[in-house]
Amino acid sequence: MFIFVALLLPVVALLAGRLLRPQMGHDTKLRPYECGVEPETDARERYSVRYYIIAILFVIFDVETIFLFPWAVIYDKLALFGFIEMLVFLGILIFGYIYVWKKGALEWV
Amino acid sequence: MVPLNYYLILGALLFSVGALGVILKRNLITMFMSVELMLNSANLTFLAFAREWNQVSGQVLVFFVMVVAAAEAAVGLAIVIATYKNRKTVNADETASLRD
Amino acid sequence: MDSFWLIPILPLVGFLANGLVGKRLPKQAVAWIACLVVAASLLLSARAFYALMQVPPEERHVIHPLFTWVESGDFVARFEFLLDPLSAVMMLLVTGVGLLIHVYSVGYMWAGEGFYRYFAYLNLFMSSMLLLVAANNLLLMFVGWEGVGLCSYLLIGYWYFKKSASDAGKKAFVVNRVGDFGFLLGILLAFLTFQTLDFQAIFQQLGPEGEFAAESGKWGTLSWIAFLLFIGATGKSAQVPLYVWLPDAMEGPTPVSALIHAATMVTAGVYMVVRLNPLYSLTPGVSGLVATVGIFTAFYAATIALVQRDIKRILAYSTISQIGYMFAAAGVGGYAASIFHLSTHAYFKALLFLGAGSVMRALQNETDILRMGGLRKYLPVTYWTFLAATVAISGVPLTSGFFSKDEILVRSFSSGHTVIGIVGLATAVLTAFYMFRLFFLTFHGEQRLAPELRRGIHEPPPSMAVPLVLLALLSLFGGYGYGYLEGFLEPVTGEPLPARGEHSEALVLLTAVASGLGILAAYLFYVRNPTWAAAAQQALGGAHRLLWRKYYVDELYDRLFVHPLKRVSDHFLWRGVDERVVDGAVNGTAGLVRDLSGFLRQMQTGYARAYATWILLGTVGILVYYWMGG
Amino acid sequence: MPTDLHYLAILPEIITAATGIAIMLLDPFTAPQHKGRLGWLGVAGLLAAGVAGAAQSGRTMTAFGGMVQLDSYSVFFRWLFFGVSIGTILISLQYLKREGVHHSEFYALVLFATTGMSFMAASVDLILMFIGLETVAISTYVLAGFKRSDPRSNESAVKYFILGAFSTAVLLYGIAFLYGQTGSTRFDRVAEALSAQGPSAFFLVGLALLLVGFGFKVAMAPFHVWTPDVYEGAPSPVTAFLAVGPKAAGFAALVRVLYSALPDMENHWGDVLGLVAVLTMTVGNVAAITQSNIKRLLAYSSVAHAGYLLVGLVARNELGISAVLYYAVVYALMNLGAFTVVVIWSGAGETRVHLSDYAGIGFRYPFLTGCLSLFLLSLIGIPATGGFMGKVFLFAAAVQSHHVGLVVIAVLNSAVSAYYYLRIIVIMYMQEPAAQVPSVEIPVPAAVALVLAALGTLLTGLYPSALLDLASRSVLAVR
Repeated sequence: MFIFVALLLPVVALLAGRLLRPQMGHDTKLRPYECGVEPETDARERYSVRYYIIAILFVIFDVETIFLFPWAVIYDKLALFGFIEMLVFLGILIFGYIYVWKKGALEWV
Repeated sequence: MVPLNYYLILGALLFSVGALGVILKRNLITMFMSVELMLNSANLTFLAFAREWNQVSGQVLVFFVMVVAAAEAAVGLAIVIATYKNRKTVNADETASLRD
Repeated sequence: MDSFWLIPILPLVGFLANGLVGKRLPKQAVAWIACLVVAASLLLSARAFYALMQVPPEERHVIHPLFTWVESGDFVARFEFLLDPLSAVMMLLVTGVGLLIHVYSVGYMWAGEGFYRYFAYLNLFMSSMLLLVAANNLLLMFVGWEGVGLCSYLLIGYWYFKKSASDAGKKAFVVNRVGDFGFLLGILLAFLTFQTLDFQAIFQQLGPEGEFAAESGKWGTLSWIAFLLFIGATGKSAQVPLYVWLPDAMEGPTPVSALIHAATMVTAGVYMVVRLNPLYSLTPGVSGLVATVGIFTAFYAATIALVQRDIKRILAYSTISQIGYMFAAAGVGGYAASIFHLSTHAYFKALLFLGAGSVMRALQNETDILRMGGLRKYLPVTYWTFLAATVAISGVPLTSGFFSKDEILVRSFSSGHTVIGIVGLATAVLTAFYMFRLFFLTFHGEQRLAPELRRGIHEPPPSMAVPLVLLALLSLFGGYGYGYLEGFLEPVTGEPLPARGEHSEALVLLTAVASGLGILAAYLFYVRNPTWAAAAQQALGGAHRLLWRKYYVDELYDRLFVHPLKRVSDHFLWRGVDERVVDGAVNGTAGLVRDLSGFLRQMQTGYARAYATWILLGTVGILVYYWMGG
Repeated sequence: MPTDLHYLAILPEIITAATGIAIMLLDPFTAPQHKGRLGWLGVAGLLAAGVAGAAQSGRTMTAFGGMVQLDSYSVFFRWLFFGVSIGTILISLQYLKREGVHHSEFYALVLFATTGMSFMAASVDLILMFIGLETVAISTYVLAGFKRSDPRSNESAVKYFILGAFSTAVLLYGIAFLYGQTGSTRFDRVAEALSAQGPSAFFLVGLALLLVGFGFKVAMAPFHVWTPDVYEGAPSPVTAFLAVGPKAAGFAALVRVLYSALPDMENHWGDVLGLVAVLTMTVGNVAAITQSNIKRLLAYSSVAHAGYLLVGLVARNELGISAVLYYAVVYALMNLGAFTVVVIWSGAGETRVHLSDYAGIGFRYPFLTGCLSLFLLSLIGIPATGGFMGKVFLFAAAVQSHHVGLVVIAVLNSAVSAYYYLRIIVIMYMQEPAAQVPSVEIPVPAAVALVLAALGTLLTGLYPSALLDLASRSVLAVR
């Protein structure tokens, strides 16, 4: 029963919207919204390789932080030992950061 | 509560989709995403089992897998970028000059 | 006699010295080093031999352990040498003949390039063979076994810039590997069965009190071991079906052929069978096979030798044939007779090759006997020594070959192997015929030399002539010690020879008649009426061609083994570097093969997706295997 | 604070990892012409780690909540890995300069990979094993593509990465099933659960997927398909490292998993590995016969050798595992040696890797070709070399456990293999050289590596007892 309702609901909602909304499609309305400025090129263009490098670096540093969550949850139990361990962990991350920085990967050329 | 089997079947389906993706897709990025799908299906299986056993160790493992996958993603993207620089394509079938 | 362990080591030292610094040494020094180490080994062998004679027979068994080579759980192999009558005789023979060949080589190889390299290889060859002979367990024996194979490859392919030489070297190595495959399996099976590889320990288990005495007579594990080891012997000793490498082996320098054919390498298989005689005595099935293969090879190779024209090729086939005799003797239980023939054969075959080398040297490497003739007056020393060897191998009465061949025939008949004896007699006729054909065509008759070769024919220098003379003496008179040799070997070969049967006098006569017949026929055909030979060739056209092409065995092997292996590799797994070549090959093959290979070639298409598919298919394969309950 | 954090147990790994980090940190502050110093720093770190490992030999302890086990087995493999990595760095020093990619990240990556391999051999927990494996994999993906601007190196990295990640996912999925069935990732607990429950479906699925994951790592057929392409395209020192280090590490972990965690399924994995061994040897050897690129040829040869190693595993007895350990060392020596010659001879841009490029150089470069011949003879399995003894042990072990058919095929295979190894020797010594034999200089560090490998190959052949003793003592920790 539940599954029928679940399947029906989106269909009904979309159909209702389609039937009820005013049909006023024209060119300006279909254009991508860029804060009121006229769009100059197609939105689907190639991004600079720089974005990828930033993305790669972000992924790494971002995901490493998930280790902070379990650590924080039982921090009280781990006490000083846990604190030092986390310092070592973050230290290694910071080493990586220094490396990336010195290598110039953060520069926007 | 959703039974264990549902998770396992979903995991198996995701895994198969991922494996088929690697085999059928030609875009390196897509192939790589398919591999990620496989890894995550394994993660899902792990989590399901961890809940079944009422343990956290399975969840910890998933943390590790996620981190490893992130590192892999970084390296993979870097390799794909280098490929693009060399060959101006990310089509896997066009990077096949090494063969018998 | 404690120092006998140095016998295999000294040539190794010579190899290292010449191999490492030989390039910077003058030729004299290289030659001295190489010959001296072998001479020292010879002296030590003689001393060990003498020392063994001084002790009572039951004490003639000395083991010299060097170190424990491998020890892991119940897998123990020691690096230790064994001195007993058999190894003493063999060491004496190998070093003795080897030394003469070394000395001869100094003169023969003097002019060529890479003098030091040649002697380094030669010393390594000696060392490997001596290691094989002195080894006290199967594994160590295998080291020497492979070592002689490797050295023969290096020496046969010594003139590497000649394609035929390097091909021959490769052929020798690969064919030997096929035999070694059996040998290694035999060793592994022996280890599985006896839990040891030590000769004495194995023999103990084979003895009357051992647990394996009961198996005697049936085709069981013991027979498999003996059989597999014998496969190795057919490779190393050039017996049917693995003899094909030996005739090509003449591509090496002639003294090397002498060494390979006379003292080292090809005798290894015979030695192995005799060394393991307790095993072969318990496995009559395999012994029968050994005897049959041996006598068949003897006859078969002799027929091929009848029509060949290349002096070294004839000698090569005669070696195959004579080794066949030795196996026949060992197969019928005449182990001592086998070793006896091995030793007399070493004398006259070394002499024949060195003599052939001397002829070739005089004629600037001409090897076709139809383009020789009448050399008698130019090369008297070579002529007389060659004659000595020829009469010996033909079994002319009172020469060494006569005694040893007669002994083999007596053993065959008296042990009831009448067929083997009769074929042996027939082969003796053939042997005498083809050897004297060679002899007459080379030294007698009219001169058929190319004119530019006639000048400059000269006798070899003393360093080459002296070994010839010494070997000639041995060939003629080396057969008189048999009674003593037999007694000396008794602790190893076991059985005392039964009193000679009533037919033995008749057999002596028959042997003599056989050799006389052969010689007479050769004389009639090639000296008296040379036209007969051509007429016979004409009359027997088909048969002659069959023999001349050596029964087409090389071609057959190429078809059967070499091509298919290459083809499988080419079509199924290899996408060519030069695709046109492969595509062409594939287009030329049948449709079915193309489909199949097209399917299998998917394996290395270069597409990562395809590779992932293979991995996935493999995964599914394993899952299905488990699912089916495998 | 947890009680069993014995940091000393992983001291060698800490040293290698720290050295790797130090190299990366020092890299921006090192002038380009002095990058070699960081390579030597890496060697020093590996030596220090080796000494640290030696200090622990003979001790046995479990650390980190039963994840790491310090025992003679892990010590044995640590030494092997450290040696392999030192050799790799030695042959890379000149190579990187020659190829114009002298970045010190190379050394750091080798060290990280070494850390991962070490953990693979020491782990007694599926999670740590997986992380070790991934550490190796990710480092080697980068190494394979280290010549960034070379399309071939790049393609090699792409294939290695895609397929490696693919097989990793399969392996992880397998681990998930083992965990799901047993509720633990520790080997001993898995083994307990297995003996209590018997081989249920999840166990079988887990085992199958595990075998696939490792099959990829150690290049068993049909999971070997990546090897020829990746080995051919990767920079030669990396190929050497790939063919030796990760493969040995794969075997180290595989042996540990199968014997410590899944001993009660030995018939299940024994059967499959037996079939796979036959397939692997045959495919490797048959395909190698017609190769004309020496890197590709050695790649197929490494596939075939994985097959021989599997024979020891299939034997399932003590001698078998000792033989695997023994052969892993010998294989490392001879393969590293052979690749060193390839690295030196290939010349700038690796232009001389075709077999015909080796024509007639035998007597012009006696040292190089002499060493290469020795390694090839050892790969064939000629007596007096380590390769021979290794094969004897492997085959003897299989015979002992009555796998006679398998041994027959293995011996036949090694007889066939003589053909293509020998062809290289024939080409070097017995063919006419090209019009002009190019001249190469032999860098000192690479020559040192070459001599050490050659000595090792000979020594293990002439006096195998010492190494075999060590191997069989190390095996006791696993059984």
